[in-house]
Amino acid sequence: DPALIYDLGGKFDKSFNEAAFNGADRWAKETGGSYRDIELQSEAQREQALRRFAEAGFNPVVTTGFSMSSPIAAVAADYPDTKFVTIDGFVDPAEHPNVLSILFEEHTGSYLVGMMAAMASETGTVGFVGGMDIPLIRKFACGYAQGVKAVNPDATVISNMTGTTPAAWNDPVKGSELAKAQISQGADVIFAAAGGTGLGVLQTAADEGKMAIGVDSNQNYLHPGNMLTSMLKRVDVAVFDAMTAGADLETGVKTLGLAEDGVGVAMDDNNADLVSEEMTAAVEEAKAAIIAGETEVHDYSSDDSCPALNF
Amino acid sequence: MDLDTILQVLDSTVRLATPLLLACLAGLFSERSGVIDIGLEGKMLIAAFFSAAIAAMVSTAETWVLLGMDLTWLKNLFPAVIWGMFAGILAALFLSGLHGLASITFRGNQLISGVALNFLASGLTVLIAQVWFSQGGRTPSLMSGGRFENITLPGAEALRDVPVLGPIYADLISGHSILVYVAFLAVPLTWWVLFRTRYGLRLRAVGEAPEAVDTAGVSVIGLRYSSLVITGVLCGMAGAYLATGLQAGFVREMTAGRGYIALAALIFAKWRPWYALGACLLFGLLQAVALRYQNIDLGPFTVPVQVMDALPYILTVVILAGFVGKAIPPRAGGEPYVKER
Amino acid sequence: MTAPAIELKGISKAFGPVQANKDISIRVMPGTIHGIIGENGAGKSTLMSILYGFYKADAGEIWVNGERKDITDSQAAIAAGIGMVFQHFKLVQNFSVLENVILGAEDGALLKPSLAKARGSLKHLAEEYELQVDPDALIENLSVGHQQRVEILKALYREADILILDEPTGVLTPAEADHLFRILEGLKREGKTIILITHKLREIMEITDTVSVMRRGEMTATVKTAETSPEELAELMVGRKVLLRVDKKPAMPGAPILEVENLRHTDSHGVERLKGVSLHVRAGEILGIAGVSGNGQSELLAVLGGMIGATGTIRVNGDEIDLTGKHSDGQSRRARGIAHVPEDRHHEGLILPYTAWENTVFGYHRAPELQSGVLMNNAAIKAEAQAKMDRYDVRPPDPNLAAKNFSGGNQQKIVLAREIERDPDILLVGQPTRGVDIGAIEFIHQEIVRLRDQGKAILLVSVELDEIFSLSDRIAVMFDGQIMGERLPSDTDQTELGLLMAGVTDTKGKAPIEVIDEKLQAKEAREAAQHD
Amino acid sequence: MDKMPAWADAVLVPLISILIAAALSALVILAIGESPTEALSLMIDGALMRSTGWGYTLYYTTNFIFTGLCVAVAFHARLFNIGGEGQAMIGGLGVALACLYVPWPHWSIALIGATVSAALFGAAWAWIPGYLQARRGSHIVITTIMFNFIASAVLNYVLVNLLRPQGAMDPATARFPEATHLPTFQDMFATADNPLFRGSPANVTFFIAILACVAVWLLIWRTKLGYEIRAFGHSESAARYAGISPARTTIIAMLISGGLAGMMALNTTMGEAERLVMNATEGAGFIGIAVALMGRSHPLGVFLAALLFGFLYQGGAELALWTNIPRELITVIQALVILFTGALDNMVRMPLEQLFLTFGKGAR
Ligand SMILES: Nc1ncnc2c1ncn2[C@@H]1O[C@H](COP(=O)(O)OP(=O)(O)OP(=O)(O)O)[C@@H](O)[C@H]1O
Ligand SMILES: Nc1ncnc2c1ncn2[C@@H]1O[C@H](COP(=O)(O)OP(=O)(O)OP(=O)(O)O)[C@@H](O)[C@H]1O
Ligand SMILES: [Mg+2]
Ligand SMILES: [Mg+2]
Repeated sequence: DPALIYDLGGKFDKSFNEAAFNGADRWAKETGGSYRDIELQSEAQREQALRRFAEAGFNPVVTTGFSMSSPIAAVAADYPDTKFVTIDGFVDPAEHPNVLSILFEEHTGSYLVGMMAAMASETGTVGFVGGMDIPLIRKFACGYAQGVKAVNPDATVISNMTGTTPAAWNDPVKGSELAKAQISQGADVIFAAAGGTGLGVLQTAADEGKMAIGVDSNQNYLHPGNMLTSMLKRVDVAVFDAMTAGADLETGVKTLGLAEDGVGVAMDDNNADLVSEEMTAAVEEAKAAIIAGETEVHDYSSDDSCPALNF
Repeated sequence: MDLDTILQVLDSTVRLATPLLLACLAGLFSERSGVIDIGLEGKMLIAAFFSAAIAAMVSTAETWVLLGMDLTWLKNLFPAVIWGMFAGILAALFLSGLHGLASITFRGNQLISGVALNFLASGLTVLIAQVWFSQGGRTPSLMSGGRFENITLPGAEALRDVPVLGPIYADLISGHSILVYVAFLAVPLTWWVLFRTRYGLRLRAVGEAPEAVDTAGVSVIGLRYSSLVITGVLCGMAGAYLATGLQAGFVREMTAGRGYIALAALIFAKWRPWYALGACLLFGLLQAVALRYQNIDLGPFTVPVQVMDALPYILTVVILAGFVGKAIPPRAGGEPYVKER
Repeated sequence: MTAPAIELKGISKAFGPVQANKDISIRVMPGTIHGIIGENGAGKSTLMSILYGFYKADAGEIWVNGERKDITDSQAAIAAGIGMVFQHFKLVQNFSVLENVILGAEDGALLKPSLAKARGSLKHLAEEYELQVDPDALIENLSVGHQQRVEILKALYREADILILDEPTGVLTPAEADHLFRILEGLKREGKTIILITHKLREIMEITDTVSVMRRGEMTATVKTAETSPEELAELMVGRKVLLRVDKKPAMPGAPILEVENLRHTDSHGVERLKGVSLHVRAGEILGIAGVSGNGQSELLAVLGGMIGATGTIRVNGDEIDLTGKHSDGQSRRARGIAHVPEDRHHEGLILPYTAWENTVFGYHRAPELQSGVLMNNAAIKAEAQAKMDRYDVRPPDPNLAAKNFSGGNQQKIVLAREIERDPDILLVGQPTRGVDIGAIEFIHQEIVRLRDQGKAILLVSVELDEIFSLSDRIAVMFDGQIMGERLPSDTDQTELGLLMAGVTDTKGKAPIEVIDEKLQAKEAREAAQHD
Repeated sequence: MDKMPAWADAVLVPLISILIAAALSALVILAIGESPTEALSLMIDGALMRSTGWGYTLYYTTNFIFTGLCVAVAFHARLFNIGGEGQAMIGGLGVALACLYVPWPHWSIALIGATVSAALFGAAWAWIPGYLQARRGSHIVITTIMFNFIASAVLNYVLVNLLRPQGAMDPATARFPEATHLPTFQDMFATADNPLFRGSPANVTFFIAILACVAVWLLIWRTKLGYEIRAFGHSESAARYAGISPARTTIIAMLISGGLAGMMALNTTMGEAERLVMNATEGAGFIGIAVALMGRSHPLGVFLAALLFGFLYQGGAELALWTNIPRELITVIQALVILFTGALDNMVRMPLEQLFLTFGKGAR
């Protein structure tokens, strides 16, 4: 059986971990298989959970969150027969042949929603609300800003981080206030990449009749009519695929981008009215261009800087 | 800065100050009676959860049937959000009762009881949420009936065009949820109760010299418990405001340290109601400003976002260290009342 | 025959293992003043607190005016017409007099009418019983004597017919005490019943009609005052014959060892507590400082002992001492040969949870001879403690017992042993016998005199005029942070000292109490102004 | 005479309190539809019945010993240091700087260096609240709480902007060099045919924690400084009388307290993660309060209580692994333990005292 380890945010974070859960759940339903999962509570448990699952014979052991890569690198060699998957993390395949690293090109997905935001915006000002100020979130913000500028070079991107403590992921009240602040500064589309805090952002945007963009999972259903789209990060697909492959999982490094549909924009009934055909076309075009390598989206984490946004 | 921006910052200040103010007044009652309460955070949190949870349940329930009796009429007496608030208040009262049991009846350490209750609230809310809703320690998002609506005060729209005062009235004063007005009205009310009524006289006395109250034939224990009841009610409203006024549901740890800030505000306010209003508005303002101006560019260097984020805490420390002067707490605060050693 | 105003039957009360009252029965007839005397810790306060509903008796009945009452709390006692002035006042310090008076006896939920009504009756009561106080003054700005008036007013405002006063004169000057007794006589004339607790035999003889004696939780006798004598009462109190005087030879003073000039101290509220005190103590001499508590004696001791800072000069053996800097703490003073038996052994002289042996080095614990390497030499300290305890007859002689488990007298002996045995040049002693039983008092007085005869300089602060008289070679009187005058014991009497204690240097014309009141009111007003 | 023998107060009261907390926890487990007995056996099995389990239990225990001692030392001076969390965070910074920027020849020397650095950083962070309490009268409870928040902001800034290796996602430092890696229990005790403590994080820091217990015991009960700290804690006025400076004692007690909290970072940062991550402390600073209380601020008691909480943590992790019990259950259990051993202890003590009194009287 496979096992799944969620990162500290917990299983139901309405975005990243929840996507992993959804993937596993779908796998269980479709195949009738069963799996074990655990929500981590502390740093030291990372390694512990890996070992316990490996010892108990679970295979593959799928993990979410970049923080799992170090522990996996530490334990992988002890369990050569177990396959480990680190989603968002990177483990050197040369050293650890039994590890699959799955990375997402969040910046390209964010670029696309940025384009949509710029096109949907009437004021020429759009917002971004991040959770804790960490590089991953900056990567989202940077891709988003580039997308916005690509459509409208004069557009203003207001970017805010919620805070510096882990509480920043769970403070919807602050999220609301940030959204209100951005709206008052003219923003009419806001992209929230902030876990539980993001819920406050989406809520406020809906309350104020503005548009918001969800993250990770498809969050369009939360406020139909006010959700422009969601920046999908198909963690669910990654988990589903890994579990389906089972013990025969192919290891190495997989980067999931637009081409693999690893990231993308969510289109469904809930946002159909908000997305113009023109928008769809532009997004498709940009997507193709990125896949083809014609458009280059800068990745913040490659050099810790962003051409389109100041942090 | 133009008037609009100022108004928006102030508007945000009002919203952020409201839960602080309710909690701060809650702490004021408790500490004026001689019971130190660092469990404000926990009370708010548990109230936030139960108000959201019950509001969600009531708003989705079509009928209420209990032991075969149809109680739907009862449910329809109040909107879901009010039921939610009742539940939140009840939950906060439960923690208040525990605090009273520990610190009044069993003369335990009040600080420790507070710490324990904060832990308890943090664990219980998520645990129950998980068991009830299976959404990872979250309540379902509340629809309109489950939330406090913003109230537009009479004439707000009509007066909007009056220069300066119009926008102030329409944007800043009008357009908040009922609990904001309740919180602000609670300030003069608290003052009046404390300094103009028999109850207030006794309450202040019991925090200063419980033995004087006792020998005057008034029950120390009764007074202290009664103050904790008020504390519970106010914390309950603070929690309800967070989850069903500002937000549309509960998220784990959503109080995010506001109980502690309220406590700091209380000290800053020297345990006085009007000062409490000022202190909470100041802290609210600090947060509102910190949210809007994250990286302040000062030419040669930029103030990093972390500094703005920590600013309210730093300021609290600075204020406590320098500007409060001698904040003399109620003399009997923190000490259980023991007659026979 | 009329029923007794108060009748207690078989009252017993234990605090944990301490049996404070054992099967006590007593009758108090209406319209009389009934005294209760007994040594410290005899259980007087406990008994009265039970009558007032503050404590709950373990067994026994309370009858008021011939009716059995179930007094479960003070509310019930008040309803039964009982009022009590506690030994330690039960006032809210930062409330006004009026607020304190109405607390618990308000009329209705709003304060305004209550306050107005109380203001009226207070005025009335003040005129009727000579109980003047400013109704709007804050308690913390009032002198103790006035605070006591507030307590009496509180009881009268509640229309008490039976008034209990627990050691009311301990905090008063003799003139104030006389005034209080006049008030009590007045109340008695009105038909009120008064129970007066004291351990001063003189007062009992002066004012009471009947007197009950308590010893170790038991009621040993109740007699008519007219039919007894101080000696008999003292014997009943202690259980054996006692010497009421200290034997001592005339002093042979040497050179001044402690010299104090123009000492000033301002407390944290901004009130000046010492206003230029100058004095000196010579070798082989006891200088007694008399005064009502709260007039700066405590601060004088604290400054000399290094507990608080001050301005001015202090010289020890001619060398000046640092009053504010690095060397202004207790340990530096001890190094200079100043030992200090503090006024309050519970809050200053001892760490109550510490064992006796730990307490025997308190304040000297940094002395190099007590260390072995980086650690303290506990074995040596313990051995020395045992020796000291034997020498001072501390009971039980167990150095491992926590200080809180010793009786007041034995605790005081531990402190004395610690301070005397290190051979200081100067001994500061505050209230050496407060809360100490008569047996121990004799011992402590003898030790102090012995030290004097060894040529030490001794500064004694006491509120007990008897003690001041029997020990001092010279007497200085303090009032309001100043020395009002110095007298030789042979040249003065209690009345003169009593007036000096109230700041009155001459009393031509007016009755003493009026002059005192004026003085006190002026002082209160000054302090209220300094406050804030 | 005492009301109750000391042993009863030290042993019986906490024991009964724990039992009550346990009973209530069992009820909570029942209420969420799981079996308490099964949960308990899972916890015991996972935490105590295998060496790896012990490896984790002792790892957590190490953390709690440090934070428990931190709270305990401050308690002796009647200072309520809620800031252990922040002090440990900053202590972690000290460890990271020492490990990253000093070329240590051997882990043992690195350990000493890092210990000093951790203690200094933790102490420095505790110094400010201590100073403010001593000299400016600001309430130490409030300032230490504020300093927890501020520490988090400082650490975040340092990790995100200064110490994070280029391109890394984690707000964390680079891995510490090989020479600073501490031997784990596995390194120390496992043999080829007996793979003890495999993969568990317990490491030499545990022994430092034990040493710290002994040192604190000596400090508090055998030195003049400890004498002064306790005296000050019992009575400030008496301390003043004896020439013990309240300000100085406050500050020193806070320095020691903060230093101990800072040393906790040795275990998590140098011993386990081998790099500094954002939430290395994980609330251990707060658990320290409970540990100190239960341990009656005595090092031996702290050790035992830390062991109990270590067991709760590791057992809780096992629960999370093999059942569907949410992880917050452990928080609830902790809360109950703190509530009953810390705040409601008189609920047990009062009747017990009565019992001893009646019993004692009967015997006499
Ligand atoms: N609240 C209390 N708790 C425990 N023990 C007490 C309490 N009050 C008094 N005691 C003890 O009961 C005994 C009687 O004390 P009480 O105060 O009644 O004596 P007293 O005769 O009034 O003495 P004093 O002259 O010192 O006022 C003493 O041993 C005292 O220590
Ligand atoms: N001006 C002073 N007033 C009061 N005490 C003093 C004064 N100067 C010194 N002392 C105390 O007298 C004792 C002996 O003083 P001395 O200066 O010789 O000691 P020391 O060992 O040099 O101390 P330090 O290094 O602190 O100066 C010490 O205990 C000191 O604290
Ligand atoms: Mg008494
Ligand atoms: Mg020197």
